[in-house]
Amino acid sequence: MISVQREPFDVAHEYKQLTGGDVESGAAVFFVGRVRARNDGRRVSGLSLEHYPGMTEKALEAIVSDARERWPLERVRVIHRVGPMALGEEIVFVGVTSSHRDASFQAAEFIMDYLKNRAPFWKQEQTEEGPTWVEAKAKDHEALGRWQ
Amino acid sequence: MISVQREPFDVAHEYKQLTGGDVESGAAVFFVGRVRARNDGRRVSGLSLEHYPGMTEKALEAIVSDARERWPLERVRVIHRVGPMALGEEIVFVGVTSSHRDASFQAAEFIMDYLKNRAPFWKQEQTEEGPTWVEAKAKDHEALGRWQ
Amino acid sequence: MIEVRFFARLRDQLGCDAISIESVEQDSVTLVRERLVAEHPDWREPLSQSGVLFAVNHALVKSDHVVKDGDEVAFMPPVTGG
Amino acid sequence: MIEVRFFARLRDQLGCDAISIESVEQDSVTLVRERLVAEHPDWREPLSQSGVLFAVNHALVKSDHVVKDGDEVAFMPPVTGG
Repeated sequence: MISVQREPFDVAHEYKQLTGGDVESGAAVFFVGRVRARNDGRRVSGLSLEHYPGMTEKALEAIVSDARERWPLERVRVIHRVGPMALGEEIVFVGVTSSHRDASFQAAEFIMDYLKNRAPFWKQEQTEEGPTWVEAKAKDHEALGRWQ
Repeated sequence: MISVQREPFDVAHEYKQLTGGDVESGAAVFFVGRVRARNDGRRVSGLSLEHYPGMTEKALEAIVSDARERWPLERVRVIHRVGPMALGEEIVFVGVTSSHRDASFQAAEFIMDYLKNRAPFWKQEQTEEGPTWVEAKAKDHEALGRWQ
Repeated sequence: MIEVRFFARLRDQLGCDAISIESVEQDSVTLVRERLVAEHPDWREPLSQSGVLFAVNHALVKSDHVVKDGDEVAFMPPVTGG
Repeated sequence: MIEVRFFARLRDQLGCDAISIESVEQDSVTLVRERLVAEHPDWREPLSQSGVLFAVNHALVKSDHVVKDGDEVAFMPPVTGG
Protein backbone atom coordinates (compact mmCIF):
# COMPACT_ATOMS: atom_id res chain seq x y z
CA MET A 1 0.00 0.00 0.00
CA ILE A 2 1.24 3.45 -0.95
CA SER A 3 0.48 6.79 0.68
CA VAL A 4 1.62 10.28 -0.27
CA GLN A 5 0.44 12.57 2.49
CA ARG A 6 1.02 15.85 4.31
CA GLU A 7 0.27 14.31 7.74
CA PRO A 8 2.94 12.67 9.89
CA PHE A 9 2.84 8.88 10.14
CA ASP A 10 3.37 6.60 13.13
CA VAL A 11 6.12 4.00 12.73
CA ALA A 12 4.74 1.86 15.59
CA HIS A 13 1.33 1.74 13.93
CA GLU A 14 2.85 0.88 10.56
CA TYR A 15 4.90 -1.93 12.09
CA LYS A 16 1.75 -3.42 13.65
CA GLN A 17 -0.14 -3.18 10.36
CA LEU A 18 2.68 -4.84 8.46
CA THR A 19 3.12 -7.78 10.77
CA GLY A 20 -0.24 -8.14 12.54
CA GLY A 21 -2.02 -11.44 12.00
CA ASP A 22 0.74 -12.80 9.79
CA VAL A 23 2.54 -15.90 11.03
CA GLU A 24 3.92 -16.90 7.62
CA SER A 25 6.47 -14.21 6.83
CA GLY A 26 9.27 -14.34 9.37
CA ALA A 27 11.34 -11.38 8.14
CA ALA A 28 10.44 -7.70 8.25
CA VAL A 29 12.71 -4.85 7.13
CA PHE A 30 11.94 -1.17 7.63
CA PHE A 31 13.57 1.97 6.42
CA VAL A 32 12.74 5.35 7.92
CA GLY A 33 14.18 8.57 6.53
CA ARG A 34 14.05 11.66 8.75
CA VAL A 35 14.81 15.38 8.43
CA ARG A 36 18.33 15.99 9.61
CA ALA A 37 20.00 19.13 10.87
CA ARG A 38 22.93 18.98 8.48
CA ASN A 39 23.20 18.15 4.80
CA ASP A 40 26.40 18.43 2.75
CA GLY A 41 27.83 20.63 5.47
CA ARG A 42 24.92 23.12 5.55
CA ARG A 43 22.89 23.71 8.72
CA VAL A 44 19.27 22.94 7.97
CA SER A 45 16.37 24.17 10.11
CA GLY A 46 13.53 22.48 8.21
CA LEU A 47 12.39 21.01 4.95
CA SER A 48 9.62 21.42 2.45
CA LEU A 49 8.76 18.66 -0.01
CA GLU A 50 7.14 19.33 -3.36
CA HIS A 51 5.80 16.53 -5.53
CA TYR A 52 3.89 15.96 -8.79
CA PRO A 53 0.39 14.94 -7.73
CA GLY A 54 -0.98 12.27 -10.05
CA MET A 55 2.45 11.06 -11.11
CA THR A 56 3.88 10.38 -7.65
CA GLU A 57 1.57 7.52 -6.71
CA LYS A 58 1.99 5.92 -10.14
CA ALA A 59 5.77 6.12 -9.91
CA LEU A 60 5.77 4.52 -6.45
CA GLU A 61 3.36 1.81 -7.54
CA ALA A 62 5.58 0.96 -10.49
CA ILE A 63 8.60 0.66 -8.18
CA VAL A 64 6.77 -1.60 -5.71
CA SER A 65 5.46 -3.72 -8.55
CA ASP A 66 9.02 -4.12 -9.92
CA ALA A 67 10.18 -5.18 -6.47
CA ARG A 68 7.41 -7.78 -6.24
CA GLU A 69 8.52 -9.25 -9.56
CA ARG A 70 12.07 -9.62 -8.32
CA TRP A 71 11.50 -11.04 -4.83
CA PRO A 72 8.86 -13.15 -3.07
CA LEU A 73 7.34 -10.50 -0.82
CA GLU A 74 4.35 -10.56 1.49
CA ARG A 75 3.34 -7.03 2.54
CA VAL A 76 4.87 -3.81 1.25
CA ARG A 77 4.14 -0.36 2.65
CA VAL A 78 5.47 2.94 1.33
CA ILE A 79 4.63 6.30 2.87
CA HIS A 80 6.13 9.58 1.70
CA ARG A 81 5.25 12.91 3.22
CA VAL A 82 4.99 16.18 1.31
CA GLY A 83 4.78 19.79 2.49
CA PRO A 84 6.67 21.40 5.38
CA MET A 85 8.54 19.26 7.94
CA ALA A 86 10.55 20.04 11.07
CA LEU A 87 13.93 18.63 12.13
CA GLY A 88 13.74 14.98 13.20
CA GLU A 89 10.34 14.40 11.58
CA GLU A 90 9.86 11.28 9.50
CA ILE A 91 9.83 11.87 5.73
CA VAL A 92 9.62 8.38 4.29
CA PHE A 93 8.75 4.88 5.46
CA VAL A 94 9.38 1.67 3.54
CA GLY A 95 8.35 -1.61 5.15
CA VAL A 96 8.65 -5.05 3.57
CA THR A 97 7.79 -8.49 4.92
CA SER A 98 8.77 -11.81 3.42
CA SER A 99 9.53 -15.34 4.48
CA HIS A 100 13.09 -14.67 3.29
CA ARG A 101 15.45 -12.31 5.10
CA ASP A 102 17.42 -11.54 1.93
CA ALA A 103 14.29 -10.70 -0.02
CA SER A 104 13.04 -8.22 2.55
CA PHE A 105 16.42 -6.48 2.87
CA GLN A 106 16.98 -6.27 -0.86
CA ALA A 107 13.45 -5.20 -1.73
CA ALA A 108 13.48 -2.40 0.86
CA GLU A 109 16.82 -1.14 -0.43
CA PHE A 110 15.67 -1.45 -4.06
CA ILE A 111 12.51 0.54 -3.35
CA MET A 112 14.52 3.31 -1.65
CA ASP A 113 17.09 3.42 -4.47
CA TYR A 114 14.40 3.75 -7.14
CA LEU A 115 12.33 6.18 -5.10
CA LYS A 116 15.43 8.39 -4.83
CA ASN A 117 15.86 8.40 -8.62
CA ARG A 118 12.40 7.97 -10.15
CA ALA A 119 9.71 9.32 -7.86
CA PRO A 120 8.86 13.01 -8.46
CA PHE A 121 9.71 14.53 -5.09
CA TRP A 122 11.86 17.62 -4.59
CA LYS A 123 13.29 18.77 -1.29
CA GLN A 124 13.74 22.39 -0.41
CA GLU A 125 15.82 23.02 2.70
CA GLN A 126 15.50 25.96 5.03
CA THR A 127 19.06 27.17 5.54
CA GLU A 128 20.74 30.34 6.80
CA GLU A 129 20.73 31.63 3.19
CA GLY A 130 16.99 31.02 2.86
CA PRO A 131 15.13 28.22 1.07
CA THR A 132 17.46 26.10 -1.10
CA TRP A 133 16.56 23.32 -3.53
CA VAL A 134 18.50 20.19 -2.68
CA GLU A 135 20.92 18.98 -5.38
CA ALA A 136 20.54 15.42 -6.61
CA LYS A 137 23.49 13.24 -5.59
CA ALA A 138 25.51 11.28 -8.16
CA LYS A 139 25.80 8.54 -5.51
CA ASP A 140 22.03 8.05 -5.53
CA HIS A 141 22.08 7.64 -9.28
CA GLU A 142 24.99 5.20 -9.16
CA ALA A 143 23.10 3.12 -6.59
CA LEU A 144 20.76 1.96 -9.36
CA GLY A 145 23.65 0.17 -11.03
CA ARG A 146 23.56 -2.72 -8.60
CA TRP A 147 20.02 -3.66 -9.67
CA GLN A 148 20.70 -3.74 -13.41
CA MET B 1 23.46 -1.83 22.83
CA ILE B 2 22.98 -5.57 23.00
CA SER B 3 20.39 -7.58 24.92
CA VAL B 4 19.91 -11.32 25.18
CA GLN B 5 16.68 -11.87 27.07
CA ARG B 6 13.77 -14.18 27.71
CA GLU B 7 11.23 -11.33 27.79
CA PRO B 8 9.48 -10.07 24.66
CA PHE B 9 10.59 -6.66 23.36
CA ASP B 10 8.56 -3.79 21.97
CA VAL B 11 9.50 -2.68 18.45
CA ALA B 12 7.78 0.70 18.87
CA HIS B 13 9.79 1.41 22.01
CA GLU B 14 13.02 0.34 20.34
CA TYR B 15 12.34 2.60 17.37
CA LYS B 16 11.81 5.57 19.69
CA GLN B 17 15.00 4.80 21.59
CA LEU B 18 16.99 4.54 18.39
CA THR B 19 15.83 7.79 16.85
CA GLY B 20 14.71 9.92 19.82
CA GLY B 21 16.58 13.20 20.26
CA ASP B 22 18.79 12.56 17.25
CA VAL B 23 18.49 15.06 14.39
CA GLU B 24 21.83 14.16 12.79
CA SER B 25 21.31 10.65 11.43
CA GLY B 26 18.66 10.74 8.73
CA ALA B 27 18.50 7.01 7.96
CA ALA B 28 17.21 4.21 10.17
CA VAL B 29 16.97 0.54 9.16
CA PHE B 30 15.32 -2.16 11.26
CA PHE B 31 15.12 -5.87 10.89
CA VAL B 32 12.65 -7.93 12.89
CA GLY B 33 12.63 -11.73 12.76
CA ARG B 34 9.51 -13.52 14.00
CA VAL B 35 8.41 -17.09 14.68
CA ARG B 36 6.66 -18.41 11.60
CA ALA B 37 4.17 -21.22 11.20
CA ARG B 38 6.09 -23.02 8.47
CA ASN B 39 9.77 -23.77 7.98
CA ASP B 40 11.17 -25.89 5.15
CA GLY B 41 7.68 -27.27 4.58
CA ARG B 42 7.09 -28.36 8.20
CA ARG B 43 4.19 -26.98 10.26
CA VAL B 44 5.61 -25.32 13.35
CA SER B 45 3.56 -24.56 16.45
CA GLY B 46 6.24 -22.82 18.50
CA LEU B 47 9.93 -22.38 19.05
CA SER B 48 12.47 -22.68 21.83
CA LEU B 49 15.82 -20.94 21.65
CA GLU B 50 18.90 -22.20 23.43
CA HIS B 51 22.07 -20.14 23.68
CA TYR B 52 25.51 -20.19 25.28
CA PRO B 53 25.34 -17.71 28.17
CA GLY B 54 28.59 -15.81 28.48
CA MET B 55 29.58 -16.36 24.87
CA THR B 56 26.43 -14.98 23.22
CA GLU B 57 26.84 -11.36 24.28
CA LYS B 58 30.54 -11.42 23.37
CA ALA B 59 29.79 -12.81 19.93
CA LEU B 60 27.14 -10.15 19.28
CA GLU B 61 29.41 -7.38 20.54
CA ALA B 62 32.17 -8.53 18.20
CA ILE B 63 29.75 -8.46 15.25
CA VAL B 64 28.49 -4.96 16.07
CA SER B 65 32.03 -3.75 16.55
CA ASP B 66 33.01 -5.15 13.11
CA ALA B 67 30.01 -3.36 11.58
CA ARG B 68 31.06 -0.07 13.19
CA GLU B 69 34.53 -0.45 11.68
CA ARG B 70 33.07 -0.91 8.21
CA TRP B 71 30.40 1.80 8.16
CA PRO B 72 29.84 5.22 9.79
CA LEU B 73 27.00 4.32 12.15
CA GLU B 74 25.26 6.26 14.87
CA ARG B 75 23.18 3.99 17.10
CA VAL B 76 23.05 0.20 16.90
CA ARG B 77 20.61 -1.98 18.83
CA VAL B 78 20.52 -5.78 18.85
CA ILE B 79 18.01 -7.80 20.86
CA HIS B 80 17.77 -11.58 20.70
CA ARG B 81 15.29 -13.57 22.72
CA VAL B 82 15.95 -17.01 24.21
CA GLY B 83 13.60 -19.59 25.71
CA PRO B 84 10.11 -20.55 24.49
CA MET B 85 8.27 -18.41 21.94
CA ALA B 86 4.83 -18.61 20.32
CA LEU B 87 3.95 -18.19 16.64
CA GLY B 88 4.24 -14.60 15.44
CA GLU B 89 6.37 -13.52 18.39
CA GLU B 90 9.46 -11.43 17.74
CA ILE B 91 12.76 -13.34 18.04
CA VAL B 92 15.34 -10.79 16.98
CA PHE B 93 15.59 -7.05 16.46
CA VAL B 94 18.44 -5.25 14.71
CA GLY B 95 18.23 -1.46 14.41
CA VAL B 96 20.86 0.80 12.89
CA THR B 97 20.92 4.56 12.37
CA SER B 98 23.34 6.50 10.25
CA SER B 99 23.50 9.67 8.21
CA HIS B 100 23.94 7.41 5.18
CA ARG B 101 21.14 5.23 3.83
CA ASP B 102 23.56 2.69 2.36
CA ALA B 103 25.46 2.34 5.59
CA SER B 104 22.36 1.61 7.65
CA PHE B 105 21.03 -0.96 5.15
CA GLN B 106 24.34 -2.73 4.78
CA ALA B 107 25.22 -2.73 8.46
CA ALA B 108 21.82 -4.17 9.43
CA GLU B 109 22.17 -6.92 6.82
CA PHE B 110 25.79 -7.60 7.83
CA ILE B 111 24.82 -7.93 11.50
CA MET B 112 22.04 -10.37 10.64
CA ASP B 113 24.28 -12.43 8.34
CA TYR B 114 26.98 -12.76 11.00
CA LEU B 115 24.49 -13.36 13.79
CA LYS B 116 23.09 -16.25 11.72
CA ASN B 117 26.56 -17.82 11.40
CA ARG B 118 28.55 -16.81 14.47
CA ALA B 119 26.27 -16.18 17.43
CA PRO B 120 25.64 -19.28 19.60
CA PHE B 121 21.87 -19.61 19.32
CA TRP B 122 20.04 -22.83 18.46
CA LYS B 123 16.41 -23.09 17.49
CA GLN B 124 14.25 -26.03 18.40
CA GLU B 125 10.90 -26.13 16.65
CA GLN B 126 7.73 -27.69 18.02
CA THR B 127 6.39 -29.79 15.15
CA GLU B 128 3.91 -32.64 14.77
CA GLU B 129 6.80 -35.07 15.31
CA GLY B 130 7.78 -33.35 18.55
CA PRO B 131 10.66 -30.97 19.26
CA THR B 132 13.13 -30.78 16.34
CA TRP B 133 16.47 -29.00 16.18
CA VAL B 134 16.55 -26.65 13.20
CA GLU B 135 19.18 -27.48 10.55
CA ALA B 136 21.61 -24.72 9.61
CA LYS B 137 21.09 -23.51 6.04
CA ALA B 138 23.90 -23.50 3.49
CA LYS B 139 22.37 -20.27 2.15
CA ASP B 140 23.04 -18.54 5.47
CA HIS B 141 26.65 -19.60 5.34
CA GLU B 142 27.04 -18.47 1.74
CA ALA B 143 25.60 -15.07 2.68
CA LEU B 144 28.88 -14.28 4.48
CA GLY B 145 30.69 -14.40 1.15
CA ARG B 146 29.50 -10.97 0.13
CA TRP B 147 31.24 -9.32 3.09
CA GLN B 148 34.64 -10.90 2.50
CA MET C 1 -3.31 21.46 -27.14
CA ILE C 2 -0.53 20.17 -24.94
CA GLU C 3 -0.34 21.10 -21.26
CA VAL C 4 3.26 21.65 -20.23
CA ARG C 5 4.20 21.69 -16.52
CA PHE C 6 7.36 22.67 -14.66
CA PHE C 7 8.41 21.67 -11.17
CA ALA C 8 10.61 22.72 -8.27
CA ARG C 9 13.84 24.54 -9.13
CA LEU C 10 13.03 24.50 -12.84
CA ARG C 11 9.68 26.20 -12.23
CA ASP C 12 11.44 28.85 -10.13
CA GLN C 13 14.05 29.40 -12.87
CA LEU C 14 11.40 29.80 -15.59
CA GLY C 15 9.00 31.71 -13.38
CA CYS C 16 6.23 29.52 -14.79
CA ASP C 17 4.13 26.66 -13.39
CA ALA C 18 2.39 25.54 -16.54
CA ILE C 19 1.75 26.63 -20.11
CA SER C 20 -0.46 25.35 -22.93
CA ILE C 21 0.94 25.04 -26.45
CA GLU C 22 -0.39 23.84 -29.77
CA SER C 23 0.36 20.25 -30.74
CA VAL C 24 2.00 19.58 -34.11
CA GLU C 25 2.37 16.62 -36.47
CA GLN C 26 4.95 14.04 -35.32
CA ASP C 27 5.44 15.90 -32.09
CA SER C 28 7.99 14.85 -29.45
CA VAL C 29 9.30 16.06 -26.10
CA THR C 30 12.29 17.54 -27.94
CA LEU C 31 10.02 19.42 -30.34
CA VAL C 32 7.91 20.73 -27.46
CA ARG C 33 11.05 22.06 -25.83
CA GLU C 34 12.17 23.70 -29.10
CA ARG C 35 8.84 25.50 -29.47
CA LEU C 36 8.99 26.68 -25.85
CA VAL C 37 12.53 28.00 -26.33
CA ALA C 38 11.59 29.74 -29.60
CA GLU C 39 8.90 31.60 -27.66
CA HIS C 40 11.05 32.18 -24.53
CA PRO C 41 14.75 32.34 -25.49
CA ASP C 42 15.80 32.65 -21.82
CA TRP C 43 14.29 29.19 -21.15
CA ARG C 44 16.86 27.49 -23.38
CA GLU C 45 19.53 27.10 -20.74
CA PRO C 46 17.32 25.91 -17.83
CA LEU C 47 15.41 23.45 -20.06
CA SER C 48 18.65 22.04 -21.50
CA GLN C 49 20.40 21.42 -18.18
CA SER C 50 21.80 17.94 -17.88
CA GLY C 51 19.68 15.74 -15.70
CA VAL C 52 16.36 17.38 -16.56
CA LEU C 53 13.66 14.68 -16.57
CA PHE C 54 10.68 14.40 -18.91
CA ALA C 55 7.30 12.88 -18.16
CA VAL C 56 4.38 12.41 -20.50
CA ASN C 57 1.02 11.67 -18.87
CA HIS C 58 2.71 10.97 -15.52
CA ALA C 59 5.31 8.50 -16.78
CA LEU C 60 9.03 9.20 -17.23
CA VAL C 61 10.02 9.13 -20.92
CA LYS C 62 13.00 9.87 -23.16
CA SER C 63 13.22 13.10 -25.13
CA ASP C 64 12.22 11.40 -28.41
CA HIS C 65 8.93 10.22 -26.89
CA VAL C 66 5.94 10.96 -29.15
CA VAL C 67 3.59 13.64 -27.80
CA LYS C 68 -0.07 13.70 -28.87
CA ASP C 69 -2.79 16.30 -28.67
CA GLY C 70 -4.21 16.37 -25.12
CA ASP C 71 -1.04 15.01 -23.49
CA GLU C 72 0.46 16.46 -20.34
CA VAL C 73 4.22 17.00 -20.65
CA ALA C 74 6.35 17.75 -17.59
CA PHE C 75 9.89 19.09 -17.34
CA MET C 76 11.45 18.35 -13.97
CA PRO C 77 14.80 18.74 -12.25
CA PRO C 78 16.46 15.56 -10.93
CA VAL C 79 14.31 14.23 -8.10
CA THR C 80 15.47 14.48 -4.48
CA GLY C 81 12.90 12.70 -2.34
CA GLY C 82 13.38 9.97 0.20
CA MET D 1 41.49 -29.29 34.33
CA ILE D 2 39.55 -28.33 31.23
CA GLU D 3 35.80 -27.80 31.34
CA VAL D 4 34.18 -29.14 28.18
CA ARG D 5 30.62 -28.12 27.26
CA PHE D 6 28.17 -29.37 24.65
CA PHE D 7 25.15 -27.57 23.25
CA ALA D 8 21.81 -28.14 21.56
CA ARG D 9 21.56 -31.16 19.23
CA LEU D 10 25.12 -32.22 20.04
CA ARG D 11 24.36 -32.30 23.76
CA ASP D 12 21.27 -34.40 23.07
CA GLN D 13 23.28 -36.82 20.91
CA LEU D 14 25.99 -37.24 23.55
CA GLY D 15 23.57 -37.23 26.45
CA CYS D 16 25.99 -34.91 28.24
CA ASP D 17 25.98 -31.20 29.10
CA ALA D 18 29.50 -30.81 30.38
CA ILE D 19 32.49 -32.86 31.42
CA SER D 20 35.83 -32.05 33.06
CA ILE D 21 39.02 -33.58 31.68
CA GLU D 22 42.70 -33.31 32.53
CA SER D 23 44.76 -30.87 30.51
CA VAL D 24 47.92 -32.15 28.81
CA GLU D 25 51.11 -30.61 27.39
CA GLN D 26 50.65 -28.84 24.03
CA ASP D 27 46.93 -29.41 24.20
CA SER D 28 44.57 -28.41 21.41
CA VAL D 29 40.85 -28.65 20.58
CA THR D 30 41.66 -31.66 18.39
CA LEU D 31 43.50 -33.39 21.23
CA VAL D 32 40.63 -32.67 23.63
CA ARG D 33 38.28 -34.32 21.17
CA GLU D 34 40.57 -37.34 20.79
CA ARG D 35 40.69 -37.87 24.56
CA LEU D 36 36.88 -37.57 24.79
CA VAL D 37 36.43 -40.12 22.00
CA ALA D 38 38.95 -42.51 23.59
CA GLU D 39 36.84 -42.44 26.73
CA HIS D 40 33.45 -42.53 24.89
CA PRO D 41 33.82 -44.32 21.53
CA ASP D 42 30.18 -43.56 20.60
CA TRP D 43 31.00 -39.82 20.72
CA ARG D 44 33.35 -40.07 17.73
CA GLU D 45 30.71 -39.67 15.07
CA PRO D 46 28.72 -36.79 16.63
CA LEU D 47 31.89 -34.85 17.53
CA SER D 48 33.31 -35.30 14.03
CA GLN D 49 30.23 -34.13 12.13
CA SER D 50 31.02 -31.54 9.53
CA GLY D 51 30.03 -28.05 10.65
CA VAL D 52 30.67 -28.65 14.35
CA LEU D 53 31.97 -25.40 15.87
CA PHE D 54 34.60 -25.01 18.57
CA ALA D 55 34.86 -22.25 21.14
CA VAL D 56 37.57 -21.71 23.73
CA ASN D 57 36.75 -19.30 26.53
CA HIS D 58 33.69 -18.01 24.67
CA ALA D 59 35.39 -17.28 21.35
CA LEU D 60 35.09 -19.33 18.17
CA VAL D 61 38.42 -21.00 17.28
CA LYS D 62 39.86 -23.52 14.82
CA SER D 63 40.53 -27.10 15.83
CA ASP D 64 44.29 -26.53 16.19
CA HIS D 65 43.71 -23.80 18.79
CA VAL D 66 45.90 -24.25 21.88
CA VAL D 67 44.01 -25.22 25.03
CA LYS D 68 45.43 -24.40 28.45
CA ASP D 69 44.66 -25.61 31.94
CA GLY D 70 41.54 -23.85 33.21
CA ASP D 71 40.12 -23.18 29.76
CA GLU D 72 36.48 -23.75 28.85
CA VAL D 73 36.10 -25.64 25.58
CA ALA D 74 32.74 -25.88 23.81
CA PHE D 75 31.59 -28.18 21.01
CA MET D 76 28.54 -26.82 19.24
CA PRO D 77 26.41 -27.70 16.24
CA PRO D 78 26.10 -25.05 13.52
CA VAL D 79 24.21 -22.08 14.97
CA THR D 80 20.62 -21.36 13.93
CA GLY D 81 19.58 -18.13 15.63
CA GLY D 82 18.11 -14.99 14.13
